[in-house]
Amino acid sequence: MLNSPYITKPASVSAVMFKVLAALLPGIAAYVWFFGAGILLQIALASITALAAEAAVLAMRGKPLGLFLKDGSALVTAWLIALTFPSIAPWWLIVLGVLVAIVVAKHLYGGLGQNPFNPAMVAFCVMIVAYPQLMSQWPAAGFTDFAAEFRAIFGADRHLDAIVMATPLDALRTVLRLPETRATVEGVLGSNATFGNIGGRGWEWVALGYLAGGLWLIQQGVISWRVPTAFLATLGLISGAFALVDATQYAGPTFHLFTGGAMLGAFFIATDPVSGATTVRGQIIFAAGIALLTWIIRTFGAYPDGIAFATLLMNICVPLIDMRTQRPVFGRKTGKTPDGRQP
Amino acid sequence: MRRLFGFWGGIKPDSHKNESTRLPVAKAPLPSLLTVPLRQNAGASPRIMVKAGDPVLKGQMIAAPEDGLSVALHAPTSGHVRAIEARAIAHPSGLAGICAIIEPDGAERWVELEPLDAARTSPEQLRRRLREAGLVGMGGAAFPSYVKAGGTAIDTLIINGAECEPWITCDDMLMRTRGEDIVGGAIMLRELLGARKLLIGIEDNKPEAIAAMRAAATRADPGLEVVAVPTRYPAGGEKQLIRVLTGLEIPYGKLPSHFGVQCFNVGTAAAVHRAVSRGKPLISRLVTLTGNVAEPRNYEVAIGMPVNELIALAHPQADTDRYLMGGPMMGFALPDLAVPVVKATNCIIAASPTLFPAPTPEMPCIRCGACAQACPAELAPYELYWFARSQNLGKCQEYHLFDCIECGCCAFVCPSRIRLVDYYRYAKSSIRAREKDKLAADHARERYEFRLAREEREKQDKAAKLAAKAAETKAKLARASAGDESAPASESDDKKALIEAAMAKAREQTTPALNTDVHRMTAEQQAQVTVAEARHAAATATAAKDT
Amino acid sequence: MITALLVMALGAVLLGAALGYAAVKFRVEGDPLVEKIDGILPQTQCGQCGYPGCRPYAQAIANGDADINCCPPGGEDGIRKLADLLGREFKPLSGEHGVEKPKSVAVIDENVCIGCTLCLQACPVDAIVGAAKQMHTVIAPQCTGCELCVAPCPVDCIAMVPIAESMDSWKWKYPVIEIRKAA
Amino acid sequence: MNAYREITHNGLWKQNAVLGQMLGLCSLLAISNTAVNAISLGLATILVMGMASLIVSTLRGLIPYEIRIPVFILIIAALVTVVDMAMNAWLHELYLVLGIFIPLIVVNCIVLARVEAFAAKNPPGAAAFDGVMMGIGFVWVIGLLGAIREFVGQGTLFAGIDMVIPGLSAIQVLPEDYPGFLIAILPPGAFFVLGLMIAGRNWLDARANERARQRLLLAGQSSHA
Amino acid sequence: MSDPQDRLPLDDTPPAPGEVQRQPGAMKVSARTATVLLLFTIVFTALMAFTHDMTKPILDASAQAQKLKLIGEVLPPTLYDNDLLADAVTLPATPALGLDEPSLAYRARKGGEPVALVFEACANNGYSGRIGLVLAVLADGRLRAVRVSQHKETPGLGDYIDPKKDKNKSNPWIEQFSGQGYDLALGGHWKVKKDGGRFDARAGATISARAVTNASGKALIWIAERRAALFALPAGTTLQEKTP
Repeated sequence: MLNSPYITKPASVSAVMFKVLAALLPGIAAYVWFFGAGILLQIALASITALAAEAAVLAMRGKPLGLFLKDGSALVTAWLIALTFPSIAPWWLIVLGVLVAIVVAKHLYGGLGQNPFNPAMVAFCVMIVAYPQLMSQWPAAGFTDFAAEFRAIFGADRHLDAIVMATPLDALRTVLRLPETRATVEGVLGSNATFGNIGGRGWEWVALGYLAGGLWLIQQGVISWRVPTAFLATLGLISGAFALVDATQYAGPTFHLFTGGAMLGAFFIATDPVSGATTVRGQIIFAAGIALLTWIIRTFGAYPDGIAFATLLMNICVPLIDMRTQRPVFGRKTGKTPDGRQP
Repeated sequence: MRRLFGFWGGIKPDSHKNESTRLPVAKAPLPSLLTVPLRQNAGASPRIMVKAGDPVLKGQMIAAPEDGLSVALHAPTSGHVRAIEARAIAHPSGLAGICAIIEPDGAERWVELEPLDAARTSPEQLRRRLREAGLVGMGGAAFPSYVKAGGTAIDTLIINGAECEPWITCDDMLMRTRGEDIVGGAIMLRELLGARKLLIGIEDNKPEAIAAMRAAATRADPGLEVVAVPTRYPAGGEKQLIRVLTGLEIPYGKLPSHFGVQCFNVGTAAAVHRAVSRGKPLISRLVTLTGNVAEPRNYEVAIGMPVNELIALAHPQADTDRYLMGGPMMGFALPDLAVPVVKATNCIIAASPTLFPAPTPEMPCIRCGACAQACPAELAPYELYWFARSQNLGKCQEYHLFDCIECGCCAFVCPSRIRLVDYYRYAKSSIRAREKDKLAADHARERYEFRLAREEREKQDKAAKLAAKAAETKAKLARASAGDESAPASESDDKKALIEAAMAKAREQTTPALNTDVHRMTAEQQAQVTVAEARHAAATATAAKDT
Repeated sequence: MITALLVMALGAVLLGAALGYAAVKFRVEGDPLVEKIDGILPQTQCGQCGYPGCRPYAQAIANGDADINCCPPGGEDGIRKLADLLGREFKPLSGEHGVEKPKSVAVIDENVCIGCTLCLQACPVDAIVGAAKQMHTVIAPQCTGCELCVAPCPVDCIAMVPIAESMDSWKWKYPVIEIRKAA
Repeated sequence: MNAYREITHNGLWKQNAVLGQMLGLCSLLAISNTAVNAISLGLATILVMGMASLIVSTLRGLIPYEIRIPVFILIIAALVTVVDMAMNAWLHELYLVLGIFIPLIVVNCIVLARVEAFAAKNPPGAAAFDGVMMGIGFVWVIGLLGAIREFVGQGTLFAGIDMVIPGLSAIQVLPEDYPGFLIAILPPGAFFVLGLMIAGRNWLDARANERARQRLLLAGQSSHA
Repeated sequence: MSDPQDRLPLDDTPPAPGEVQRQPGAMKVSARTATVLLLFTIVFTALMAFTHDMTKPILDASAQAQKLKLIGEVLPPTLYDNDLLADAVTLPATPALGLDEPSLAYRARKGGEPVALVFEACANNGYSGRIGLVLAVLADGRLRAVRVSQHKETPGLGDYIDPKKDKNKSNPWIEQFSGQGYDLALGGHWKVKKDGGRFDARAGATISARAVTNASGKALIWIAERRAALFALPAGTTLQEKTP
């Protein structure tokens, strides 16, 4: 016999997940425009692998397939992996990454809702540690030859020299690291025609696409405005502060916000409810922490973009954050009674 | 305009109130048999005063209030008592409780009524009247009203007409039709409590009720304020309504009276008025009959009327699959339709799969936090769910599980369709059971240790006795060998002294062994047997009280 | 080599002396752990664990002589709590000490009782009243359901009756999650 | 010899230092990037454990309770130092790889735990046997861990065997152009693989328990019938 | 944590000496524990000291061998016949070598004729930290070989500068420097291709390669220009730079 309540609001996990997927579309469109349709191949590849892996693991765990496959969480993970991996990475790299995400990061921890780490970010970290070279080969902006991209993804022999280009983040770090060249941020980003003036040619438009999708998600009530705001504000403030101190060695906020995975991180990664903080204050701390760590890793670390590592580091802190940011419950707040009487 | 306060969380489900307010209130016919459960109030059962075969009059007291929290119980109509026996009663467990089965004679002969003039009656007497008229809170908790109507100084009296749960309209109809009674009862309660302010809070989705109450209030006392509060479930929860009207937050474990506020349901206020100025005990109430029925409306129902006979009045549709008592948010599905309507029954809803669809399967929690946004107790339901599910009861308490009012908002909004409240109910009753077990275990340990001490003492007593006997024999032998018969007195003195010495020694040995328990005994100096008995009796008494 | 030896020897003498001194001076009397373990045990005093009561069993656990899964009345729940307290791994109830049963009380069939007082002597919590040649009865609220009175009864008049569920003892059940096989 | 069988079972499986008690993880995780490194450290640990258990058990009558821990540590430290120096002298290449982790055997909880829990309470024969068995339990786990990491990470087995036995060479299991799975050889890989191994052990144990329960149930039914 | 299984029925001695009921005074106990600990210490320290004395000569020899092995990687022993380790001069702290401490340069000779100089250098702008290099420069000013002696480059990305980590075993990346003359460096072509030089670097991981290339080029110029002076110095002395 069922107990009360007997009525529920029409809402479901899958509705949330499919809205997230829809919100990624503008960013993907910009990606295709600037970097070719290869990314679509990767998304398809990732989606098929994710669904197959999810189905296989669910079957092994004796869970109802239809129910969980429909929840859409595997697809969200797959799309995020496709969008964070280089779009000209060989096919097996993305397949392996999705397998790591679904099998290890998600189901070994207990499946949907139980994973302490963001599966897509686990996949990114594992793959960049395991195959740093392949994970650092990004397509050049404006190179939209689908055949070449197809060969890069599926071909046995990869001739990449023509289409590979360092991302603005990579270029910036590499050049600033060379003391003898006396390079400045402006010198690297501004003088080079291949880079856009804001976040790197092409990349800034992809970031804008993510921003648009993210704002729609906030409007739909799928994600809270606090997380992206805390993320972008922290990243903007810290990069702005350092740029003020020495603009030749530290890139400013516009660059940091519109390059790499900043927008994707702010609206689609830091907002993952499962692995993120849940309390209101906790969400702000969580997102700000990711932004801060991202900037530190981008500026001083050994790997190109820091979002993935920063996310995992903050994922570890989530139980502590959630525990320490519990709101006082009804009637247990101090000094809240209007006439001064203490409870 | 009174300044209103908000409360965190809450939800706005479809209200479904119009269905049952189209038709006026009707009086339900008397059923063939009335089943009056003995215990209809929170606290202790009253003591039954009638036996099978006794004739009863309408309004006659059939059970008298006992010590502790309990109120009287009355025959809802005239007739005679068929039996006093265990019957299924309205409770989610489906367990049976003692009921008086009354067969009506149809004459509806009232017992002699004794109306009181509230203005000339002492508060003490008024409170006794409330108790003897069987008044309990009619919002659902069934807490004895006489307790709430006395005691500490009250500043603000709140009459709760919010009725926030969907479907239920019995308070709405009561306010529309019996505004005078409610206002009259409210003013009596105000005088009884010495309250300065009297507020009547009604959700703003009941404009007719607000208008009716305003009219009644203006007629009776212009100082009385009818406040329209924003419609949001659970604004009718006592704590939430107090918060909305006064800004005060009553924490768990505290009573509103600690903050100078007291809150009564509109139904209770009306019943107070009837009980005092007409002398009528609480033997009937308004019940909303709605849901999947052809003729939803409110009925005035005698307490004890079987639900199945009541339902038949409204002609339920064919696809009705179960009946809910109470609202859809906090009510429960009736395990047995023969159960009677009780003082706390406000609504019977016929449920069909279309109106209340079967829940979709539970998905894992994704910690989206929607439940925390909806929780009016400002808890972290997702954490509580996690701990309750893993049976980590200690953590449940750490996260204030008992502050949960089981309003169901969290389960309402959960996108994973987790039946959160079920977990909290389970955890709460487990914690209560565990605490009971712990008390029982402590008690058993105490008794066991006492027994060990007693056995030890008995052994030593025995040894002492043996020693004394040995000494006696020795003395006898010595006397025999001396062959001296000239000094029997001194001999016996000698013997007595020996025995006494042995006894003293034995006592000396026994006392430390008993020391562990002595501090709990009442009379240390008493002979040890008496002590033991007294202790035993005391232990038995506490055990009886515990259970 | 000599220096090494000397340094080590000096350290040894100092440390050895300090440790020996501390061991005597700061000796801890009593064992708070036993109290905690005893607090978890159900206090039925039934002896199914092989010890003469709950406390001796608690002592034995604290000493490491007994395993934590020997208490049938405490059940899996009790073992879990002990495992938590002692930082050990949970083990299922060991079969040799009996199985977990529903909570029961002893009931004496008063028509059969011959008043032999044997059960009175067996009851660890003095929950049976009576005297020689008089009928005995069990004070149900005091009875821990240890069954120790059942065996000594020469006429087999004591039965263990499971406690029926009442409105006061009724509990909400653990929610059963029914996930429909949606495939 | 039932007792010795039980010691063996404890050491290799039931109370296995790594999988069962999660002891000695520091050196275990750090040095298990190849099978040869792992097994070499494991062998050194066996040596130390066997000898330490033997010595402690032999001298257990002489060791006052109050200073047993300093004495145990002293004995273990001395043995480790000897092994360390010997390895430095005669297996220098391997010593360079194992480096800091040989001296760290001193603080490897496995050794002290066994000495305290077993050797101090049992006669020398059993104690030495227990030490060796515990050591073997450590070796098979660390060896397997090393082998898995090496195999997944670079597709070989026993790379660097020439450091221990000159003349032997590594086995190339996977084709030469295997891109490798670098993370397996890096520290995170150690955690992944060890986690999977512990999960595997728990799974096997759970299955064995379930079977035992089934057997018990069956036995109970047949005895009732 | 002692499990009951730990106490096997093999032993007849009392389980723990602490449980004995005697209660001697604190002083007496300290004296006893101190003595026992002292005895154990002496015995086991002696054991350690003995092992130390036993292994010391072997250790010294293997330290020597270790150094020769590193040198052997850049300069095979067949190319010289002198006692390399004894024929060393000290180089002052030199920015051109990337070193801020004095270092040694070993001179290899065959039949008394100068063959090569073996010395250390350091690239300070690697991806993560300094990259230690060992170079051998032939008497004609060509680089014999360069090896990375220590580095912290990203595994799998920049660590191919170390031939042991280089996937391409048959033709390791670092071998491309072997045999190159210092005129190449003077001509400004001792750079990675990306910077307009002659040397390859792997796509996506040029920082480590660039660091090694630039450092070895600078070191080669510096040494090659001073090779005559270095060979001429008596063994054990320090090279004195004339300040320009």
